[in-house]
Amino acid sequence: MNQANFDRERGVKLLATMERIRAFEENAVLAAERDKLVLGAIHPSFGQEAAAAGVLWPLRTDDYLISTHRGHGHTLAKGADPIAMMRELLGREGGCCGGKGGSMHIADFNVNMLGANGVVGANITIGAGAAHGVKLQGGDQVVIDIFGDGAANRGPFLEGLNWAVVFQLPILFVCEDNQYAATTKTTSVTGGDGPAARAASLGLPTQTLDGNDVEAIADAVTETITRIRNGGRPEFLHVITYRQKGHTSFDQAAYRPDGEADKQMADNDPIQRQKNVLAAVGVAADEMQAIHDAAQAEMAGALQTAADTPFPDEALAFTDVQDVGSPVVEAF
Amino acid sequence: MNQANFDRERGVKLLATMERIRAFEENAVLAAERDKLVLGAIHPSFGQEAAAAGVLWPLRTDDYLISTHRGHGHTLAKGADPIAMMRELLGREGGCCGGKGGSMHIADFNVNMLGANGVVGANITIGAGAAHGVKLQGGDQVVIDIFGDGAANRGPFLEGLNWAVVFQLPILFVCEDNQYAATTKTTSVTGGDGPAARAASLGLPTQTLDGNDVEAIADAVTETITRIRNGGRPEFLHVITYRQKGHTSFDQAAYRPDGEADKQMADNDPIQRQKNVLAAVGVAADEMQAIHDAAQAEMAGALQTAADTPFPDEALAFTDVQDVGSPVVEAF
Amino acid sequence: MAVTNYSDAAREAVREAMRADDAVWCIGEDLGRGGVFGQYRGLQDEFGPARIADAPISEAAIMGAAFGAAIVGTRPIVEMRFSDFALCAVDELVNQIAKARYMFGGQSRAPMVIRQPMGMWRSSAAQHSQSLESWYTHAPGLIVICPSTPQDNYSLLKAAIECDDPVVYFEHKNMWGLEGDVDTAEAAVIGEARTRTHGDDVTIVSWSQTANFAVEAAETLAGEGIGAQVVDLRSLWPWDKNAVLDSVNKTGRLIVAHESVAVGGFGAEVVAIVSEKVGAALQGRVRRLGAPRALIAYAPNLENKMRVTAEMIVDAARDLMQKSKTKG
Amino acid sequence: MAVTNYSDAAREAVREAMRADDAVWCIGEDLGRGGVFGQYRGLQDEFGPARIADAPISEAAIMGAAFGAAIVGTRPIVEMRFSDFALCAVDELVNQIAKARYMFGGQSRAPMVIRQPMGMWRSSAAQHSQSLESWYTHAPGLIVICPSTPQDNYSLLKAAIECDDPVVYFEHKNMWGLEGDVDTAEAAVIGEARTRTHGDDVTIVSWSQTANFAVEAAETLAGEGIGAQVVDLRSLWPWDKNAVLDSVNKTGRLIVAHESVAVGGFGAEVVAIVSEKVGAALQGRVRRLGAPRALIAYAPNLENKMRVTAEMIVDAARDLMQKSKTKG
Ligand SMILES: Cc1ncc(C[n+]2csc(CCOP(=O)(O)OP(=O)(O)O)c2C)c(N)n1
Ligand SMILES: Cc1ncc(C[n+]2csc(CCOP(=O)(O)OP(=O)(O)O)c2C)c(N)n1
Ligand SMILES: [Mg+2]
Ligand SMILES: [Mg+2]
Repeated sequence: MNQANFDRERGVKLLATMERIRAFEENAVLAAERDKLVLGAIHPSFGQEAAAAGVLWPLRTDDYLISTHRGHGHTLAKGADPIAMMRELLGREGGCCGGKGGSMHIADFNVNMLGANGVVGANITIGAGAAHGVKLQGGDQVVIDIFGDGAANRGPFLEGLNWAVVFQLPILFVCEDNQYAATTKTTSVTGGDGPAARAASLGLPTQTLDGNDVEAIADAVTETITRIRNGGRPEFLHVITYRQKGHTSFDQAAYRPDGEADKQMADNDPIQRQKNVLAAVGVAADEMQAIHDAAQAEMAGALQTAADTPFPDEALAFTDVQDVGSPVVEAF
Repeated sequence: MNQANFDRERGVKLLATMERIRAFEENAVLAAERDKLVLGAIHPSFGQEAAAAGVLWPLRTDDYLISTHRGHGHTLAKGADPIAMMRELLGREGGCCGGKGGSMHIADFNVNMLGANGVVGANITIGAGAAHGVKLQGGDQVVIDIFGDGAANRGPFLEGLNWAVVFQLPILFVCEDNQYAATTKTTSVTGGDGPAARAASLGLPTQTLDGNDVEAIADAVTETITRIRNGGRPEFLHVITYRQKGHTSFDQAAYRPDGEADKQMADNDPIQRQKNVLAAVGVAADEMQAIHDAAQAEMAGALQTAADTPFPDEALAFTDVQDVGSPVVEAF
Repeated sequence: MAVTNYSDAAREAVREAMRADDAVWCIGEDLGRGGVFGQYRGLQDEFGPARIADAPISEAAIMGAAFGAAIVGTRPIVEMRFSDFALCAVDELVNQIAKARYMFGGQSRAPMVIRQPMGMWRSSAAQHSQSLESWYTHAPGLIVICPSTPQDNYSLLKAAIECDDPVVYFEHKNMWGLEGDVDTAEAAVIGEARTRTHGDDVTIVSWSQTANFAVEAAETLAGEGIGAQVVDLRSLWPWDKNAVLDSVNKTGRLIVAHESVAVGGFGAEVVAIVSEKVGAALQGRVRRLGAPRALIAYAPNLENKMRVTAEMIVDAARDLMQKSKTKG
Repeated sequence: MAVTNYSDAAREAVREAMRADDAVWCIGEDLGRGGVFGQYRGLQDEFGPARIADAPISEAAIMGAAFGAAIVGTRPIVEMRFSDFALCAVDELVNQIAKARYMFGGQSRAPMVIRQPMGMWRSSAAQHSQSLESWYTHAPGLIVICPSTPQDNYSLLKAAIECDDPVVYFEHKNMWGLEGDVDTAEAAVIGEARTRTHGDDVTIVSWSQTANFAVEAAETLAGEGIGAQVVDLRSLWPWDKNAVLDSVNKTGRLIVAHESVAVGGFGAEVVAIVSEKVGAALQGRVRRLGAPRALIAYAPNLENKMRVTAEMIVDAARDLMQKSKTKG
């Protein structure tokens, strides 16, 4: 990194985003495991915060994001309100989805976050379609479509990427590769040279990045998004990171080789790495501590607020199904 | 081609297979268009006979074949009985599927032909599974799995090829590229460098062949099948040919550029090309004419026999659905 | 008021909707050449390749991408070619499209029409012939429409395109050439049945092509002095329970007839509702006609064994007439 | 005769079948680590990674490849993880597996079991909670099984693995830990219901977890002097019409209760058959209980609105008791 050109403000903001994501998820895990307030499964992204912070960095609010079951970080980085998100995880009134979706279906259309998804790979074609819609309407938004390494083995990977190439759509596909699909080491079930090779064969320009280097990701995505916005052609990013904890908050991840996670946490934690980078350019430890503390306080507060919020009105169970033939008006 | 090493017997047999395929389909089209005896759609493979004859050349009877809606040629080349096939096209007793399947579902398990398929791309995962079954049972058969260029845009292409690589299965995938998917020029809806590039990215060794050169195909497949049989690893063949007629026998194919088909028929007909090859190595015109005439006679006879065969017994409408809960014993 | 056929009536509906609203567009295989049945013929000339768009053979992407385009503001018409191929895109239709609005707490809509040509079409065999409309009635979030006449294919397709909910729209492949009067001023309300014939003796509930067989049957029955009231549901969700219940309350006899497999078919739903609501009055005078739980064969004589015909409806009505209306 | 849970009972059935027949193997995601619910725990140690095989996240290929392996002589057990994900493989299941034997004129069989963990499991939301068993009853070629007890999950899974037809096998996710006696000598016949309680006043037909709620309800009703006969269908295709009809002929009252959406659910089929066969005797004393046609929410209080409970069954029975058995 070139210290002279280093964008200190951006670096600090990227750290702050990562700290907020981590703090959000730490509190979400507490809510689930300690407080038993989150009743469904949550999929934390500990260790993957750089991908979220870096990839979302250059996006405008009206650009679109579509994400996965492991999407808290992306959603926060896109600008969603953590209180509404925490309420959603707790299934409360005022959750971003009114408590109807939960962690796996978080969406915030206010910031053009088009939703997490409970079906691996499904968001690939949907994202391509969002970009298709942008193009049909003559918009200049870009879509960022994030999915995991496991999703590269599903049919929608081929169909969605091909679609974007055929229709020349403004979308950046991001494979956030945390090396695991649930309990399975993804390389053990993935033929060939992996996601980027597949994308290239479908006609997309590809880049492979160190997914724990938030600066490098933000640099690359900034250029890439500009290119896509101006040229309207899809591209592909393979971001290699590591899932530090289990697949869900319940999962102890005992299936991993001994020491693998410890080593990653010690040497390759994206937050620590960014702190080292910032320290090297002279950002004071105090300033970084303050960022950390603020994030912790914000997210502990979000959890508290969410826990103090009532459950949704029961009548809402039957709204927003459909207008015509709605269960509110039709008995069965 | 090396005239000294030329395998005359093979060359003549390949010609004969192509002549039989063409004659079969000419008669099938007559049955459909002139005689109105074929009531469903048929998808002839005029111009693609080299792919069928060449690709199936080195297969043993106990090797497996799985094919598509455009599968008459493959099925004949695998050794199926044309009378049973023609009966099937006419929906008659004694058809290979007892008249229940028709052209799009021809199967002949006697020669390990596992079926044509009415769903584009579906046979890719099924073929991979057949190879999986062979491996699980310790067999030494190879599976040949043929599909079209259009099928390379469906999810099963990725999922099925990846499967074969991950489980290291004895299968040869063959993309028989006739340049069209129904009325659509396939390249117009296909991103990147096409089927072989996609297959390579998934970890398969690939070859691209002139699909109208039956000798070259037979050579390549012979080596490839030996490699697969010994090594148990999947490979991929992209065979580029041309669909001389419409998508179905009804289709006039008026959407093609003027002259495109005429030029292909004049310069690049696989049967004529093989005749030229054989003539160059001294096979007499008379011998080739006799092959042609025999094929014509055989298939006209098959049509006649089929037309003289009764429809299936109506009771068969309800057999072979399932054993438990069969409609024969269960009213609804 | 002009005579046109089932296919052209639908095309007219699409054309008018596309003229009226730039957000409407069509996506599917071979659409630029008119689509596999010619339902889109000529539309690309008028609207260009972006709005009458040719898709790769990627049903999952056609469905999924159209959905993505819908949630950002367009109104796609998705062409599935044969309803059987929609089975390649069920996750997209049932897990995504049908659920998104609800899961996201009302933040998004998917105003889409998914056209699924259905049904038996001579010798198309088991993968090109089936009728699965009942499946989608069981999938909350979806509307299900099955028009039986050119008029309804015009009016209901227009209503479907204008609707903000996702609509699964089943056209019967065997009716493309069916001619009839079409009044373009006639609007349809999704969920309203059409009473095709009036009669006091027996209610015949049906939809799609079988509704036309029911009308034929009613004509035959009329010749025998039996008054059959044919209620063509036209849409299966929502469906016009009142029209059915009113008719059954009058006739005291119910036949439900559909082409799809009887077991688990929507006919069971109709019978169940009627049994629950007017069971006592019905006294068991109820018959379902649907396909046996078998597959559809290629050979024409075997295929015919799967058909529900006008004759079968007539026989069922005669049979029910044996059971007097007053004692059970 | 030992006490074991629903999950372990199934694992035992798989283990025994794999010991008895080398052709049996299992394929699905994460199976090597026991599967997502631990149903396969330990099996890879005994049978190795070829027979307890880890799949990529490729539901279409899992289903399609297992089918390919079935038609060449193996007997795959396919694990779909959540029944919702099976929607990524409907073409493979319904267009290929269910139809192949028929389309190919009986040349091939697909002896497969497709395990689809179903149902609501606290706060799993709309994409991980649904129950679509009725769909597969409407797809000829398939068998549909929904066990409700450890014993049945043992006996029926064994029967399913031994069956030469493709079986869609629904285990309810909320019952994995449910304990009960399992007698490994007890064989099940697919298509035979189990009468869980005997009674003369009302017939309650159910399956899967809801059958256990029906038994609870019967206990409550017994305390009030109402005799409820709970008929646990166990398999929906084929299903035990005789057990239901015999019971209804005795009780004259019918409740069908299931977790899945009522509209288009299999309860409609049961009611329809009963109406057709014993309609007059039933006199309208029939009730269906199923979920509203809405989606399943994440928030627990909203999710609960979709549930069919023992209390609801009790209420329905009390209600039907108001309608005398002799006059309609
Ligand atoms: C189609 C489908 N199959 C299986 C699952 C179950 N599942 C949820 S997450 C997951 C692993 C996904 O791996 P990856 O795509 O790498 O994302 P990650 O969880 O690592 O973020 C699986 C198998 C699912 N949700 N959808
Ligand atoms: C999943 C699916 N989508 C669409 C179709 C309709 N269809 C039948 S053949 C065909 C074209 C297939 O093209 P290709 O794979 O190149 O094979 P070809 O017909 O050229 O032999 C199409 C679109 C189908 N049968 N299945
Ligand atoms: Mg991963
Ligand atoms: Mg082609």
